[in-house]
Amino acid sequence: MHNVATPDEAFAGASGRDSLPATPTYFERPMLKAPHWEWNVITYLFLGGVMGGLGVLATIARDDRDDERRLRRSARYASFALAAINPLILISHLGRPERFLHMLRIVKFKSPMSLGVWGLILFSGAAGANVARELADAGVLPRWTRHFAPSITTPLQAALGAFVAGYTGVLLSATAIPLWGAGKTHIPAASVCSGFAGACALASLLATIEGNHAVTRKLERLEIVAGGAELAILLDFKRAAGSYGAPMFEGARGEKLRTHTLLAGIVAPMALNLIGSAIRLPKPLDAVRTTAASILTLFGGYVLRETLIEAGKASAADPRAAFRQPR
Amino acid sequence: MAKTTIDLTKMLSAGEGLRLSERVGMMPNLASERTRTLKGRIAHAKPVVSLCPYCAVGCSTLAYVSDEGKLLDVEGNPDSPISGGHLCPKGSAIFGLTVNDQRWTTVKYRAPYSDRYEERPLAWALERIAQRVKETREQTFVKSSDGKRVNHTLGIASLGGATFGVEENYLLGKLMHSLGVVSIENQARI
Amino acid sequence: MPGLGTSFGRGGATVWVPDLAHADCILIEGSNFAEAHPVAFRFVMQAKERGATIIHVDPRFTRTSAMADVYAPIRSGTDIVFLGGIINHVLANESYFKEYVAAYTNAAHLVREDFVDTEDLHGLFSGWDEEKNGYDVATWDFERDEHGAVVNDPTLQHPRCVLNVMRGHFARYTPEMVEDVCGTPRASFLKIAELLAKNSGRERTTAFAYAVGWTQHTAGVQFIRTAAILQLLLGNIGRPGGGIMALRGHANIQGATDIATLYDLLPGYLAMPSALRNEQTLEQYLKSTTKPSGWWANTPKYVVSLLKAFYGDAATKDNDFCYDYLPQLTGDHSTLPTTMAMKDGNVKGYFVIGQNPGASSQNGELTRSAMERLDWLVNIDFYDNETVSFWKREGADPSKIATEVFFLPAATVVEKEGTMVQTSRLLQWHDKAIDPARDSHSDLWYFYDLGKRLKALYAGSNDPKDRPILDMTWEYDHDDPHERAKGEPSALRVLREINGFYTATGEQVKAFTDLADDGSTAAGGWIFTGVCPDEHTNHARSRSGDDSTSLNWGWAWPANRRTLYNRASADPDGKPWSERKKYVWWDEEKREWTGYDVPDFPKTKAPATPAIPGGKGLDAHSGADPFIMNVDGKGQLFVSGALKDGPLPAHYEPLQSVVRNPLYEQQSNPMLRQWDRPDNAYNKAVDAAYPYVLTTYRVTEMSGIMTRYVPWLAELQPAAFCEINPELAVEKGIKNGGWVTISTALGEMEARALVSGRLRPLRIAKGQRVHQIGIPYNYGSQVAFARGDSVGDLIALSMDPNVSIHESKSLTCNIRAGRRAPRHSGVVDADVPSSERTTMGQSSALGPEDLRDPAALTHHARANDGKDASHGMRQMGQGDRPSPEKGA
Amino acid sequence: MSTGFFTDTTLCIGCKACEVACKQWNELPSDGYEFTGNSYDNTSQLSGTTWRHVAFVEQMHVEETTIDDRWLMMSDVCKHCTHAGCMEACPTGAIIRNEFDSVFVQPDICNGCGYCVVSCPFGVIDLVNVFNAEASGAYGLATLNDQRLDDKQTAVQATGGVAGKCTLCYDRQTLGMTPACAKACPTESIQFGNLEELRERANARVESLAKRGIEASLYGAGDVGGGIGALNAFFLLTDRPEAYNLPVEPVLPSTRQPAGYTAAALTAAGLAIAGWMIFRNA
Repeated sequence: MHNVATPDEAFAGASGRDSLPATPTYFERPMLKAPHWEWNVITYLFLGGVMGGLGVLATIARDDRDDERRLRRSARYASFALAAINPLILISHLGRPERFLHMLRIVKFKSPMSLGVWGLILFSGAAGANVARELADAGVLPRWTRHFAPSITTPLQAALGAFVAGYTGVLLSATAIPLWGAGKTHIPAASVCSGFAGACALASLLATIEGNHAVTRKLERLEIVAGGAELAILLDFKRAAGSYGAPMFEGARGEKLRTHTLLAGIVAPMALNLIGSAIRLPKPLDAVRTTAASILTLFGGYVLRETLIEAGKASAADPRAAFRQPR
Repeated sequence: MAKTTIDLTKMLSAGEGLRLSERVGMMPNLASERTRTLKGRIAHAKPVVSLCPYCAVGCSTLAYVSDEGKLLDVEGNPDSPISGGHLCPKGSAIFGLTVNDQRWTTVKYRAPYSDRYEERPLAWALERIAQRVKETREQTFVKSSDGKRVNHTLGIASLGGATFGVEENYLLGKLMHSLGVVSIENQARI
Repeated sequence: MPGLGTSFGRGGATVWVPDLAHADCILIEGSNFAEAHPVAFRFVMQAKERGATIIHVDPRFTRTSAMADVYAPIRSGTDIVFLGGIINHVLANESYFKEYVAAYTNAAHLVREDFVDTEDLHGLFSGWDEEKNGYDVATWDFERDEHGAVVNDPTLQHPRCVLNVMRGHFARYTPEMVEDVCGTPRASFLKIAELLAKNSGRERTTAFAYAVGWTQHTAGVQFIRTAAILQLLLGNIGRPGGGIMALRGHANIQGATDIATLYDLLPGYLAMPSALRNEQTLEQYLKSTTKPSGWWANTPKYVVSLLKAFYGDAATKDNDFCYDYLPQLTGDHSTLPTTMAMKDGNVKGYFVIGQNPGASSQNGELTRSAMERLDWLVNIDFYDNETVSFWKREGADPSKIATEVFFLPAATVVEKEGTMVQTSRLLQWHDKAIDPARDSHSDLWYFYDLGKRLKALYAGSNDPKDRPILDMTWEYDHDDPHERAKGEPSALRVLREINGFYTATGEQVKAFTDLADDGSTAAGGWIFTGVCPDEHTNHARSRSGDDSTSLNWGWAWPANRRTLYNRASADPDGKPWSERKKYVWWDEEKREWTGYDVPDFPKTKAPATPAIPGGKGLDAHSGADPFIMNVDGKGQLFVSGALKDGPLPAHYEPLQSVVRNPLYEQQSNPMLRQWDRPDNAYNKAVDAAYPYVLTTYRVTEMSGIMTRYVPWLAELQPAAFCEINPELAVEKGIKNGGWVTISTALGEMEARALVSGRLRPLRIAKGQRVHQIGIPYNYGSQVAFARGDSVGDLIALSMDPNVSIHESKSLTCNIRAGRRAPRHSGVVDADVPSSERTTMGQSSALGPEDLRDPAALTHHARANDGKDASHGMRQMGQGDRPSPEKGA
Repeated sequence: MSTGFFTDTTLCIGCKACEVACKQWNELPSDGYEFTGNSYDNTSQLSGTTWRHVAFVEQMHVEETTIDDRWLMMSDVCKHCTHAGCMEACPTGAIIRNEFDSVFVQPDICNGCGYCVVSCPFGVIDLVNVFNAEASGAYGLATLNDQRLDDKQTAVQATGGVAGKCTLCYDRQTLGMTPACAKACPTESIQFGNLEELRERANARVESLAKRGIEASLYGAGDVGGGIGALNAFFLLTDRPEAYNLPVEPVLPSTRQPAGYTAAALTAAGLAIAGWMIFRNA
């Protein structure tokens, strides 16, 4: 095609475009359709991760330690609450309540959305059963109701929780959006980490409110691990994604990722948490520190999802990335 | 509204439910009632042979009409040796030309010096037009000019004819010539 | 159509559209075939798939060019040079079809000795009268013997035989000249010339296709003449896969010419009586219009039958069949002069039917402001449009416009029945599918109703001037009770009247050969006689097509012939020129013409039949004269006297051109007609202020008001745009997609820029770089989903001398980035008393869309616009013959 | 029977009859009236309400020769993939494969989640969200609002929209009719029929074009790779796929699921173990 003035070239002078694109594309038109997802889906994904992480925490926590006992209870309540809220957020995205029911017509193993919804429902069931158990233990419900929640629901909630947290990543990575596809292992793994960290943060926050300071140390250590893993995964994602990663890691969005997600959402709470485990601060100050760390982590979790979605939209608009889609 | 939830209950009800196992898995093929009974809207419509009104190639069209006399669809007539059932974009849009909420389907009248149109009854407008034609003709009719019989009026002109039919041209011409109008023109010159 | 009509005999495309598939080569020039006629273009594609070479010559690289095997750019308006160059090439290389030319054309006729060619008169032919500003065409004739018969030289050796006169005339049209004038690279031109010659002859045929890209020029008829000459030389007329395809623009353009609503024509190409000729009585008129030999010897039969169809029993032999009921012409009453007359206050009432001159006419502002001077305007259409709403256009002040405006809602094609004539002269009937929406009615209904009302208004009048209205037969009630109840007339009854009937019995006439001049037959349009040959038959409704000539699909005038002059598809002896190109031939056993088509020749006239010198009608032709309409039965290479601007085509620059005519001293067509007045200002030729060529066209997705409201079409081409090449865009700082303003002496328009390499700058003589700018002619700025300024607002009115067609295809302009200034139109004529203006106008405040610029409210400039200007029209001389050549 | 489209771009004259015929039959509104300046392409893309889209690619030489100037045109459409990303992604079962082997969106089932939109490797399917009173005014003939359609309620669903794309005129096929676009196409650039026959015809076409010196290739007549398989709507192209805005290496998104689930599971397991250890060692 030498000597051929492509539309780009022919127009370059006329439109005052500064540099010619490397590969001629179709008028720089996007080849792919961008996601129609806004705050509600971002929130749905974020809360799904937190909710799932809480389910795991509730299982890790032991009955015979008071602090962990209380953690388990608050984690169960919180994850059940989120499991109740999340479908409402999804419905707000779908437009009408009965549309959610269409999701229940089938189970489709190849659709992360389908599996995720069923996972969410089963998780809600397990969470509900476990909440019932807590309520029975607390005497709110008659004690015999405890029998309706078999002991299997505890590990089940953990397993489903892990799934729910992970599926929010697969939901993105198993799409045609080049950026997301390039993160086919990173995004699910990072989602799980973010979910765990978020769960730890939320649990710490609740524990701080409750005055259950003993457990916050444990949670914070786990949060450090999850945050560290997330950081490592995201950095590796940047490396592995190469040019597909540009919409996420470069430019203004990359800057936001670095300052908001990585620095404010991961590094800062990690540092706060490390301070917490290294130095014993006065109680009120420590509560502030924990609260700050938790809020930053949760903020980081939301911003990660937001960045992923927004960068996904930008990635969809890049025809060059879409011409050769990541395997 | 209820219709959207019916599918779920139907799926779980007897018969449907039995085959649930087939439908759960990798690639379920769950056709709804609407899908199973889907038929093009012209299944029982009457095709009427018409013509494309745009360019002069003369593509034959089929206008599908429902029992109630409503236009459902206009598409190419495959029997035509000229068009073979094909149509260009304009021809494919004849339906949109005809059924269009922008179309003016009533008389619009603008009085002298007015800044707006008014709706007027058709019969009123036609009678007024006839009177105005007569009035102008009376004012401007010339029987002879330079000693020659001319029997014409230059006070009335008509433009149009290439977008309507042969018979319409003929009647317009016959009427205008009988009125003595000579400036009878159409798109053919334009 | 004089271009085709004077050459071959009939003003219609010679080609049956599907037959294009059988061409070996197709030259598309003056037409954007694929875009303007996409469905017919499938036959071009079929030909291409069968191995034919498709050639497109056009100022722009269009969707047609994209499909062509060979594309050559050309400077708009120089087609005579391009085609003349091919004629010169063919003559110089002796590659014309010699047997065909010798037998079927007037190549052997000797031209009068006193005829002087443009070669010797700097671009003028002999007979130019500077004072009269016109030609005396006497010298443009053939040498005749003492009996008036034309002198021939069958050896083609005589220097004054037509062939040799042509050799001299076209000698100047060399490949170098083509490159210098047209900007077409020499290699491309030579390739095309060779392709045409190679694909013509006994075994192969080449077809030409053109459209308004040739007609809308001040020398448009001569463009077509050049093509006709070339096709005659190549022997492609009347043969399968050959001919000249005139692509008409609108559904019934052909029908509106056949059953004419054109000022100078009566139905069937009969001339409108004119006071400029001596046609006061029927006898005088027939004498003036009847030809001694050829088919037009039958004129009296058709005229009398027409009068009987119009005036029925009132038309008798004693009263000249009411001949004096017909009005007489006193000038050019075609649309452009009428617009000028309207502007000058001489037209009071205007019917505009299915037409939007407010957006589609040239000099749009003149057209729209002319309507301000009307007493009343009746518009029949589907949608609001720039014509009916002229009084609220940008800058206009409705409170000062006295025109009473009526909009009558029209029925669309599916809401009515009737016949349309397509581009191959094929009559096709369409049935009615649904009732018209609400108050909408067919145009037929409106005309019928108006006729009835006027008859009632004039009832009892004794004034002779009212007799035509009272005596006009007007009985078309529908047979269907449902339709009759709504007052719908029967289109079939009208078509039957056009077909003709015996006045005594009411029986349908079967063929135009049965028509008589004694009042025993009535026929509203003799060329259609045969379409309804009996009470039960309507051939226009025949719907049985086939892969060949589809003689049972619709009905083509004349006499259902598909390819015209098809006698020429056989050699003089009546045998096919070749097996491959067999079409119509003489069956010696049955002693008749036979073939795949209805022979365009007397069925039993043997090839060997000699011509009878001085014979009447077709007796004057031999059995080997295929062009039966012509006086001599031959194709006319040299046209004697019938055209106003020359017997042979000569290149003149467009009226508004960027260069001096490189061929002759004569810059533009000496016979072109123009109005030099302030409201119709022209760009001067070679004016540095207007250095670019401007050409106009339409796009596939749009027609006009019939598409601009259809969302499906409007989204495809939503705005007026302007195509310019990247080089010019860079020079002018124009951004693709941005706004540009294009200007001429007449005014400005704005459009969106479409920067494209498809508009290649041309290099012409002395290395001059010519930029061509293209603007589609589909938009109007007032209404609809797709809109934008109309390019018509840039085009001053000028006309071709033969058919009064405007020049819209080759103009000059300037261009700049950015949007235009608001318009201050709405100039009001002084006839309305100012007191009345204020009182009538007080209550009506202007809408926001009426004025873009509040300053316009106080702007009363250009009052009496053009009123005092001299009429200024040059060349208003009247034609002495009907001129059924049409554009669009 | 498997049916499909063979779109031969060498026959396309860019008239856009396919776009209009499709909208007419399927009663789709316009997508707005935006002048793009991108050659003659003002609809720009396939959308939820534009199911055929004609791409225009101008390749004009800068120098004076015109010999190799090209203006490529291609009518794009849903590919009806053998393994369709949209259908796999659809959580409601709204997207099904019908008896003609085409991928069909059931508008009465679709809940507008939009997951199919991001799961199409060709960027075809999109949400339709102009079906409300306000939009119909802006966009003109929103015929799904037309009272003549008894199922408009289900078709329109809600203001949230439903996914829309080519149905391969399922409702016409049930009547034995050719899809609207293929029927309208004046030059038969769009050919509809039995897939096997279409593929044979397409291969023959490539050979015959090669004999004329025209280099052409088929896109989607065979496996396009990435796990998608062959396309039921395939194309004959005379330039690289990217020139027409087609992906040269499309990937079926679901092929990434195993890796994703595995990574998620391993991470979750790792963190759970870490948590377990942290809780126990504290």
